[in-house]
Amino acid sequence: MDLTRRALLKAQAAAAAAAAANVALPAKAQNIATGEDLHLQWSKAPCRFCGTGCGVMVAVKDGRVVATHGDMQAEVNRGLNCVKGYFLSKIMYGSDRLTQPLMRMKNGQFAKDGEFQPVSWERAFDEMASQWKRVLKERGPEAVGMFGSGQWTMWEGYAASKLMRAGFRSNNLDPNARHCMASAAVTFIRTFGMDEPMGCYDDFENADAFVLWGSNMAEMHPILWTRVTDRRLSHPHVKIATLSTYEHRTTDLSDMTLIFKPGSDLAILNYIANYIIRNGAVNRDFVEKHCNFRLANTDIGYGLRPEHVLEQRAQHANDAQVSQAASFEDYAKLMSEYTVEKASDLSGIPKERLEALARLYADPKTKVMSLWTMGFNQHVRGVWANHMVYNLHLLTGKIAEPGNSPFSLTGQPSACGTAREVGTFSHRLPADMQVTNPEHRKHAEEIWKLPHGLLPDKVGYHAVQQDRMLKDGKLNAYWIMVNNNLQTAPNTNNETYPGYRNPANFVVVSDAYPTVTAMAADLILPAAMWVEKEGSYGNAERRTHFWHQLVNAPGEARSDLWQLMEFSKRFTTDEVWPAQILDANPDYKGKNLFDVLFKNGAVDRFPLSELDPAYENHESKAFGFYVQKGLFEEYAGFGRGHGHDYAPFDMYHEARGLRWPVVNGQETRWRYREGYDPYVEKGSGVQFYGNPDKKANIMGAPYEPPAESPDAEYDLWLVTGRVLEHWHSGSMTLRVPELYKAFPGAVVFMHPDDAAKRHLRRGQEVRVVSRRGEIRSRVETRGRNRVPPGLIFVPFFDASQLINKVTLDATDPISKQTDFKKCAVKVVAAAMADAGEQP
Amino acid sequence: MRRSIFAALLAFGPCLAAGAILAQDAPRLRGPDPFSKEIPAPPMQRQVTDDLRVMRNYPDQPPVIPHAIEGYAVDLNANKCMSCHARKFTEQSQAPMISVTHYQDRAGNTLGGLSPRRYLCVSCHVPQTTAKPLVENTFADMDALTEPERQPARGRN
Amino acid sequence: MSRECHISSLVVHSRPDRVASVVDGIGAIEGAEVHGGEEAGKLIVTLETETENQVVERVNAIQLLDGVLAATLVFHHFEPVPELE
Amino acid sequence: MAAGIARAWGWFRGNAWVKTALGPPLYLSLAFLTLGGFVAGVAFWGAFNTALEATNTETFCTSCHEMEANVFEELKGTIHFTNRSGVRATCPDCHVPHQWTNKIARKMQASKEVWGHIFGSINTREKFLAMRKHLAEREWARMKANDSLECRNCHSSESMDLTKQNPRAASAHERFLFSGERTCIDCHKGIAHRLPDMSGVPGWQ
Repeated sequence: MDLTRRALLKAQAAAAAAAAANVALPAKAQNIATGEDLHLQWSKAPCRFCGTGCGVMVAVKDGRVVATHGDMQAEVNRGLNCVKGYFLSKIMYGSDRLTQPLMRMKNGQFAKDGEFQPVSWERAFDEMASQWKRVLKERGPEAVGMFGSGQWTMWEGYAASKLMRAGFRSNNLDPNARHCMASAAVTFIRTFGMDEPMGCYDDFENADAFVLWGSNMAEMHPILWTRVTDRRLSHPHVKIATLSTYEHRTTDLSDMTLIFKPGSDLAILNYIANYIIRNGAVNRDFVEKHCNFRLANTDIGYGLRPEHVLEQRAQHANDAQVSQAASFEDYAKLMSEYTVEKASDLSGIPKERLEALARLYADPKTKVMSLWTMGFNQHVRGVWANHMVYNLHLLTGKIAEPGNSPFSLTGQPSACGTAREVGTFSHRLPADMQVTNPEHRKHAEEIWKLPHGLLPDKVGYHAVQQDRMLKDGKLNAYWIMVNNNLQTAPNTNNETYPGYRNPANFVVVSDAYPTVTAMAADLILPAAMWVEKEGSYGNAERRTHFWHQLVNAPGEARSDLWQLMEFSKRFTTDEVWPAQILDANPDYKGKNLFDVLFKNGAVDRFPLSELDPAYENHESKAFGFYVQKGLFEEYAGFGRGHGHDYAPFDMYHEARGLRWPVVNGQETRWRYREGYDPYVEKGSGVQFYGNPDKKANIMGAPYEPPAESPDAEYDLWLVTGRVLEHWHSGSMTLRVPELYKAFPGAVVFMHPDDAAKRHLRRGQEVRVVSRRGEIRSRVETRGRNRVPPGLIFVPFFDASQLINKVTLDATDPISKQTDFKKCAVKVVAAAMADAGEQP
Repeated sequence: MRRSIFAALLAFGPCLAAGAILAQDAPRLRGPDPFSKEIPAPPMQRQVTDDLRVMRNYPDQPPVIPHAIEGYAVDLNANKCMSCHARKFTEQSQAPMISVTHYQDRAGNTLGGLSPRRYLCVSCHVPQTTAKPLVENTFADMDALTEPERQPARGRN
Repeated sequence: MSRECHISSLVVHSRPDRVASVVDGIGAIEGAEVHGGEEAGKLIVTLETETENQVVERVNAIQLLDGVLAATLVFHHFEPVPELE
Repeated sequence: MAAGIARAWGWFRGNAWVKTALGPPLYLSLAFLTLGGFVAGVAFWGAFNTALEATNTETFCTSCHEMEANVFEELKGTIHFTNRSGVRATCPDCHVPHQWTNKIARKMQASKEVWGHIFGSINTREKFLAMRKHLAEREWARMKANDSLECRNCHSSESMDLTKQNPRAASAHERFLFSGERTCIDCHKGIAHRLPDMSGVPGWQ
């Protein structure tokens, strides 16, 4: 190692430490090696991947990201990242980045059956605007839709919501968080009247027991798992219990592993409630003061198309969300059916193990943190499952205090911030308000300075419904941003792809890379990503985290925010708003939509002089005002004073994220609990103030079977999900060589006995076939996931093995969230199939 | 000089990329064409087991694992990785010792051994297969930006 | 066994009134170098050592200096030193 | 034809030697002692070996729930169950010595396992896990004592080709195995089944 190299390394080392300590080094120290430009500019940013919200430090040199490391000052991860986070530096540099709009053309004109040709932004927006105008004129606002993402920055989601609801007057706006968090979000509101957890990550250091419900944290939330294992391995009394449909890396580090039959978690949850009631473990005082009881409508169907036999047969398919007030006795009576025998029969778990689990909840001295993600949320009874775990915490009063915490983990970096808080669901407005509530719409119209009665009152199409409506030709102008829905939506071959290629529809995809979805679109818009724009994410513990633009996007790639705002300039109010509204509000006549939505005196309030001179800001310079600050401050107006308080904009560029409500500069760690939450009145102890009576709802619901179960022909359960190394559909991580090479292709995790029964060997090519479609894959009988006989797990990141051609588009009838964890398939050798055997 | 070459690349990039999208058959990243077609599954890849250290892209990148770890226990009972990479076993194993950062707990105190928060090695360190990357990654490390000639060929594709 | 070169860096939180003596103390430790941060009381220190053990030893030594509140390791990198260097 | 057979039978019965041999049991006939003893011996030896063989199969080993649900289930995910050439190890390959005297000794020890089965000492996963360290230590000790005899039935260190091993394995074998410093089980614990709590086990932490 020569001396220059030593000096170089030392300079890097000093720079890393300086960045961690937020200390500015004298210039000479940053450039120890003479003659070489060693200066790295380090800045903070949240990780681009999951909902954990880890902080990273990003080093920039010559306009390129050259290094990242875990942010020591970020409270979430204190210096650690998972392998995906450590490779963030490389996600923007796949050589097939999209750098120019591409449109399907024939003879110089747009043609649905044409080939992709590069076009200018001008040309792209011209075509797009003319298609939008055509559809609005011919079919009305309900034929226009947008599919966004929990990966949008908060202001991107906010701008999209304004453009769709106020601009085009359509609520057909939904985020991919629908596939991910909808059950959790809906149940928070049904139970507490307010979305998002009462607890926070500090619960990890305070709990005595962790119960994981269908969550493989070791792979899906690795950094939060470090906090769980840290607690478990340094405090011998701490126990981890993991419930899952197969064994995995999380069960390896669990004290109790409970492998249950798919869907039977409902019976286990109700059994625990029954155990708590029968063993006198109900915290009577807490329940009387703070809880109401309700019983849910039952037999609610499976969210399939209405003509499906399962929907026809279901008694309450159309009023699934309805529940009735009930007494403790009514609830206890329903729970009494769930004996340990019944729970054991349904789940396949030995009685002793169920009892041991129930004792964790019932013991008043054990502080329990329940954790869940997709196992609960991607569930045809996902809302019920969420309710049932709250029931356990409410019955025992183990809630809203350090260590006692029902905690919904989130999938996407801003599922909370963008999808939920900002309100990009088809039924929501900002700050937990609902489109169906006239008061809420009025409030939004006032803040947005819009004419009264402008906002549409009908719930828009949710994610799965959007695909169905595209296919049926009822949704005709469609814009997809920051997600790869053709790879990730259920039953894609039958329900998603036909809609994209339906000649009646014009489909636009904004993405950084040519994904499966982009390739099926009519127009592809190149997107800036991550630190190529100023951004904000909201993580699972209500933490809002900002970052600056650190590098420029390649070529003509532009941020989603720029795309949304620039596109709005193509419309005037006369073209998109009904005449009677304009007649009643003549001031708005003939106005440019951009001026009405964004140059409205609020969003354009902050001049460019308020930008941090150390950082670039493409959008603000393009529009002439500090766009992000204006959007954020207008949006923050919805929540301040209502329990959703955000700190002033600039504070977030300093802090490593703050957990709302932020009141008087102080973040809130535990909501609803006096002493922690400034919104709880003195002397009341606990107040679930999201509901008018300040009480939470304990919701009784039964076990109901999944939409589809294995039978003689389709004899295996299919579960799909993620792996540690890849983020969702893999469009970023598959382009990082190290991550790709770590897990280069999807496989079918299968029990060795199931493989032997079918005469299959490890590595053999097979077809995974359901009633809807099939893929080819390969058998894996070893490795990180150990599935029980009768069940297979196939990850969905691999674009060449699109497992969602096989999955079922059943959803929770209340939350409309897809169930990706339960459908029936068969697995046959590919060679045999090729030889002519019929499936 | 380098800067101008870079700028030229950027300028030409878009046209090339647009053409390539149509020409290149990359179902691994973009899905089958047409979408509804079924394509054979790629073979499962062999593990890299050559024990050669791979240069890091930047100092804080966790090194990848140059050997197979199939069947290695990392559970409540045992941590197989530490049988070679723990300080006290490195002499006989000749394996690199876990980084000293791994001795620190969440509060920043230095411990006598592996910090419990670092217990699950595979969260950050992943083995590699011999799979060839699907698409080139143009990331350039900090050294390459100043002295391209000093930049050795990266990876073992 | 071939020689190695270990470069590491740490943030040393010092009591504001003791910064000067802490800087002197660190200066006396072999391979340690202060790069700045005196005003904030958060000293940026690099260590150049031959083994990992030495890193731990030096961090401990710094931690024990009078006036040091905490010494937190931030960065660590090592590589073999070619014999002919 | 039939008459001929009857005649011959008559002659046979009439023969003096035959008479003696088949004579009434005033005393045990000499033929019984010799022939019968031989037959009984063969029968016993056959039965013994048959029993020995029958109890020396994976089917027998995994016929009880304890083995089937715990150790055998775990074996299925390992290289000793599936591998490149399809040569696989069954339970007795690793747990029963091939040499006769050692085998009989091991079989006598195994009566304790039968006892354990009858009295249900590991009839739940929890009980098995609680006993796992004890059970594993017994096997490690046995294999350590016999220089990993069962491993060596298939893996001969003399027949190893270091060029076919990865560098890490080759150097470890060179340093520790060929020098006789270590035996297989010293390093290769937990290759066919999951491990018990390894705290206190040399080489683990």
